[in-house]
Amino acid sequence: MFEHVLSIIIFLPILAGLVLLASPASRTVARFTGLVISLATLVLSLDLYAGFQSTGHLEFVEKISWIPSLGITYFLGVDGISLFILMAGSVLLPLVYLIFGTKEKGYYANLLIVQGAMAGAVCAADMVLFYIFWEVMLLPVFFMLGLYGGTQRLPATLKITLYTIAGSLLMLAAIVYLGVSYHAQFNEWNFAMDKMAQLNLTGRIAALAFFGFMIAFAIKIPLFPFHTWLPDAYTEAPTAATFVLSAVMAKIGVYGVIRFVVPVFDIEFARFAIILAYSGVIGMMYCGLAAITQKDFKRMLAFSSASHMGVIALGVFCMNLQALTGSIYQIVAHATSTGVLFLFAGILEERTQTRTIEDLGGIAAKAPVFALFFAIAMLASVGLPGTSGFIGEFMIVLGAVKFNAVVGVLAGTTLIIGVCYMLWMFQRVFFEKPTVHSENFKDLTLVEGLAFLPVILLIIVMGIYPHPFLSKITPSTALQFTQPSPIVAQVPASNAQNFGLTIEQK
Amino acid sequence: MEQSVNYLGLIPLFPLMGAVLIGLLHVFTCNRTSVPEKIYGILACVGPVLSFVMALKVFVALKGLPEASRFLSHKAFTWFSVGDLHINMGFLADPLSCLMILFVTFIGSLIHIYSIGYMGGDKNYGKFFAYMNLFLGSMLVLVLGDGPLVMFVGWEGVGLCSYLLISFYSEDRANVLAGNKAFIVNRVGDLGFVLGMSFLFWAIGAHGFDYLSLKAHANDPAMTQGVLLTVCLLLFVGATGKSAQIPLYVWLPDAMAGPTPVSALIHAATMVTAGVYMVARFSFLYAGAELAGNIVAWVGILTALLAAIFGMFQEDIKKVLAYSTVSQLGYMFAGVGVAAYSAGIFHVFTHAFFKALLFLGAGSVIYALHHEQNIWKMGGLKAKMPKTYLTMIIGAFALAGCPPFSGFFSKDEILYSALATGHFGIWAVGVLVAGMTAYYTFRMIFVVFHGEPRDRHAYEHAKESPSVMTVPLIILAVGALFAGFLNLPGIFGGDQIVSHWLAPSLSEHHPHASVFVEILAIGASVIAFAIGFKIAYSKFGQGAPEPSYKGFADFAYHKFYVDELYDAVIVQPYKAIGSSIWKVIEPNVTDAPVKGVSKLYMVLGLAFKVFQVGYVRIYALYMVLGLSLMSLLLSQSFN
Amino acid sequence: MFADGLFLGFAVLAVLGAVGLVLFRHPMNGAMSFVVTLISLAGLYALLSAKLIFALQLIVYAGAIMSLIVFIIMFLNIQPSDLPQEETKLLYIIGGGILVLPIGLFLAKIVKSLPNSSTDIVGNNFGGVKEVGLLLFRDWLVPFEIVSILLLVSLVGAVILAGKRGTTK
Amino acid sequence: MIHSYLYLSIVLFCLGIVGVVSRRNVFTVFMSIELMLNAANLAFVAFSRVHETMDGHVLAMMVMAVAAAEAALALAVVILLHKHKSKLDTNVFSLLKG
Repeated sequence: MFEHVLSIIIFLPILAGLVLLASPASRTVARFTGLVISLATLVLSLDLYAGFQSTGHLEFVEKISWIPSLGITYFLGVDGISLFILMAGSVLLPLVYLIFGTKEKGYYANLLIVQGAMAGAVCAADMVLFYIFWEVMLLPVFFMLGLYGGTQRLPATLKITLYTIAGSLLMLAAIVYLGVSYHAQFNEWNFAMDKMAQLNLTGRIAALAFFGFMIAFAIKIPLFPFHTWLPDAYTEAPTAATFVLSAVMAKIGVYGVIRFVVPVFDIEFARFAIILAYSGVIGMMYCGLAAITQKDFKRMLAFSSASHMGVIALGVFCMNLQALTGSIYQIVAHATSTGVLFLFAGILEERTQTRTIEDLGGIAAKAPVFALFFAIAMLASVGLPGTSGFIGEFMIVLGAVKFNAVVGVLAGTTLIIGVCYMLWMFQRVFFEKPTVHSENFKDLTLVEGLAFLPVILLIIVMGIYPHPFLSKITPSTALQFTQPSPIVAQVPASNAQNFGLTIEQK
Repeated sequence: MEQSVNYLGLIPLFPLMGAVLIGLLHVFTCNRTSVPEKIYGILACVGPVLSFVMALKVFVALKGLPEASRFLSHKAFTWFSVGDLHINMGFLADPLSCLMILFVTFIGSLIHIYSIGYMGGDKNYGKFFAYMNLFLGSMLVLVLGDGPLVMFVGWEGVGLCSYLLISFYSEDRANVLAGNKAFIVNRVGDLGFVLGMSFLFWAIGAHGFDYLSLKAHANDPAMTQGVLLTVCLLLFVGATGKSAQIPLYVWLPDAMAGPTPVSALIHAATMVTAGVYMVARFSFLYAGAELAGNIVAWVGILTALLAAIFGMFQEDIKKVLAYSTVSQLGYMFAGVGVAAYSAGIFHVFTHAFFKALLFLGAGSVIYALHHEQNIWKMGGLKAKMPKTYLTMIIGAFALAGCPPFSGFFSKDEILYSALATGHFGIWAVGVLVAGMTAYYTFRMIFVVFHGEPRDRHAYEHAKESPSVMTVPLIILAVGALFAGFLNLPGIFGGDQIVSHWLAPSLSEHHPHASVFVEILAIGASVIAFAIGFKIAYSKFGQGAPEPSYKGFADFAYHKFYVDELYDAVIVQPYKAIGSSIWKVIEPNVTDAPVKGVSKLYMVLGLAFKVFQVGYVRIYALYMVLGLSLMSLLLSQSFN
Repeated sequence: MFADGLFLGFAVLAVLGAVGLVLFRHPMNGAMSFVVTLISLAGLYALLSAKLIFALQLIVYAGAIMSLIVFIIMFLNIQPSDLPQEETKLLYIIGGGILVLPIGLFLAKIVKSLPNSSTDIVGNNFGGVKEVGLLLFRDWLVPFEIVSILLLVSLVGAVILAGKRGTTK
Repeated sequence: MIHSYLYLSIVLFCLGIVGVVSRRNVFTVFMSIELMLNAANLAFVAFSRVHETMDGHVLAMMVMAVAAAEAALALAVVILLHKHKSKLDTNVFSLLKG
């Protein structure tokens, strides 16, 4: 449709958000503007999706020299990996404006800014540009959490902000290191991501840079044991912020790993993959176990989200095509399922004025549509076949089994751990007898129902007919294993003797 | 070799569409207007009946093909395809799945019709039928799926429906807990299934991950004995979950919390036999792994024994039947474990008839007594409910394995195979269990229908169920009576139609044993039945008071405290770990470094606070001090 | 010779004035003694042939700014009780002096390393209004304008600050 | 000789610092700052004389302008302070204390 469609997707919401913040608009105007802008972005994204050629390489490239003396460019593009994260954001964010109609102007404005910044981080193909969007992304979350959060919001805000910034600074150092290395090896300045794969990085400093990136992304994902900011932040944040954090922002951490760490630090990655994989698996189990004792359903969902992110991260660390593709797919599936669950939690909280699981009950009988939608999202989140959650989870477990049998078996336990807390929560909130809080629970209004319907349908369609989606992802993920990054590509093809294969053997 | 027919996909699609239709209708109307039950009833029965018709069509089509190439397949669409992993959403009808869909749709249709009567007056009438249709669709996907992954879709789908239907009366916490238990325990099994599929895929899956391709490559060098054993055992873990075998059988007795038609359809006739079907499906793998087969057989027969022991002391009519189901499932696994796949499947087939019959009969009794399930409050009902009584008697004979009822032939086939393949221990335990089965089955029949009424008031109000419920009973009773003749062994002059029909789908070698062995097997079974029946008759035939259990009996009455054991060993520690993570580890270990850093900054801040005196000139003084120090330093270096 | 004498005189006066400023308790006395310093400095500028700066120093500094300060001191009608009790003033001054000494010595060291040059009165083309003006409006135009804006801003600020009635605590 | 001017400038500057650091009277502190500015001016003019360019003079003018602006503002602030606390002691104001 347009030549600079990516730039528009990125800057239209940011500009609109800034204008809203500066203007004395009322909340109705703010909400309406947000809705229109996010729908416009959605249309653009759909157009982008339709025009995507699935070549595996970056498409819709925009490249403008920015700081020529340092080789920094304004360089945007999407491939099969980033496309889906971009789409997840574009598809899901309009929901918020439809469902939460009575928030402050700043709430909507910040939401617009974060949407643009996330799109920017995903589309950026230049490391410096990526870093800028990465940091900008945090800012609206800081304000939303700090201004509109729950009662314990200030400590949570400080924790997430400081924690994330600490990680980002490590990443900045690592980016500078990469740029300098590139200058040293090729005698020109360049910060483009696709160029970094040619770097030949060895030695201790390379390992340090590797960990710089890994820690930054691990905090964002969040990967065990860097997840401790999450329960507080997800619980205290206003629903939209939690939604943004869990549905899209956490995924950009995974995306970062795929983009920076896997191609650039191939040697270090191969060396530490087993540790990282265990970190993912342990995080999954740890958070899954912690989820079952939560009394607050938002916090329970927070832990569940962290648990799933462990599995998604694991898919990246397994270094084979199925697991990586599964991860990308699961990113979208998780965004639609857990993201929507957080929105439902917001609705529950607004209508019952409580977040305690024990205070609720019998909602299924009072609000059948709500219960149906919730159940579908929940089933997707526990990976039931026929919903989007299964495809990704299966492929990750499949890949993990090949990577390392023990990791595979442990990863499989996500099937069990997930249902334990989810069913327990579902039983107490939706079944049994209604309580004082849930007695007058209103079902979803028509607008809300229609707003959620596309996402719910998407969950089912993605579970029953995932092929069209996967065919857009696979070329890009396949490229990750055929590019001249030799170590990763050396994972042997299917072979029964390699069940115990670990990286050390290479 | 194989033929593509696109009506195969319709078979599961009919009930699934019915489920969507009924479900939407229910969801959008349940809190406003109430749709007449008749509409739901008709809508609900259309899908299963249409599916049954299609199944018959498939049967006819298969019948028309030469024996060696009896395959019909339909690839609906590419499900997903990543690298070597190509999964089609495809369906495969071969003699095995054809047999399964025939009786699944047949019994499913009957139970749907029965439910129209049984569920009458329930406010969630529509929801019930939506779930039932969904279940039937999932079950058909499970059976018709052309590869393990498609089977897994149905596998989990039926699990979900089982969960939803067990917790159907969701206002009661116990029911929902039973549902949770079923789902979670099944999930433990599913873990095994998924891992088994993963290992299988990495071994031989690259050439296509459907049964036919897998079967063609089952003897590839990549499929070493170790891998084969791992895959078989992991898949069997899945089967133990779904088919309620040791150690995962605990969910099935609790699952009786659901409405009785659910117990009949899901927890007796169809879903729980999915594990047996799966083992038979993978017979090309199990045939090559004798150790895995032995483990399957022993687990099966021990489950049969354990469940029979529990069944002898139950007081809830549905629990008795539940344990008998577990026990019969054990037989089936013993059958497929000793590589007598057709015998196992044949028992699945006959069991579906007589167990569905028994459950529906029990449902009829429960319906008549206004949801009273304790057999010690019943008695003397044979006069009040003659049709129910007669049909249940037929079911009981079939279950107990009395010749010539269907159960006798299928059970005998299994025991004979065990004996013929030299599994003497399994055969001996099997015969023992056969006797126990006869005992507890007739104990239940006698207590419920014979003797004096124990609860006079309930007895007065009891009356025969409406014909929408009794007609299915009669049809099933006919099945239970005659289904066995379909596979009449040679010694009785039959030619084992079912076994021959199934032969192209299964990798089995029929053992050849002497006539003496055959007679020994039959004789032992008959004698075991006679003894069991005799004991039951002498104790309960004329009515008996509720016994009090002591010693071993009490231990068995409490089901060996297995539930309590699981609770103490698995559930409580699980919860304890969860809460210790949240309350102890998270704040004190994982979050400690983060908190440490913030503490460090706090301490440093407090230390530097001393310098913030608040007087302007003191700040100026600091500035001058700094300048002064710098000057001192610089003048050192300044020449 | 005469110029050296003048320099010496002005320098002594300037330093004495400054010392007086630091030592006097009452600000009025300090202001008067500071005026002495300012006028002495004006003399020194004259000795350095800076005719315009000499004039400005007298008119703007010693004239306008100092009279403003003196006016304010008188406007506030300061009583001795308003003044801070500075018993340890001398101690502070001595301490401050010690602290400042390294700075002074360091600066002196730098000055010492510079080449010395004459300060004889130079001719008509130096330090006059014309020369300074040309430079000011040609090379320094932008800073000049910025300074003018600064003056405006401070003017407005002062009006607003001083115009506040004591409503805020 | 130019050195004498510069030495004088240093002496005045140091006296200004001592005044700022050791006195608590608002006016004295303020005038001490003016003293430092004047010391700097002297150095500017002296250097200007050395190089025989006018830039030092221009800078000195600017400094005067800034001093005037500062005087206006600072005195306004002093008036406010006196209004609030009727004291001229800098120690009265210690809001920055940690």
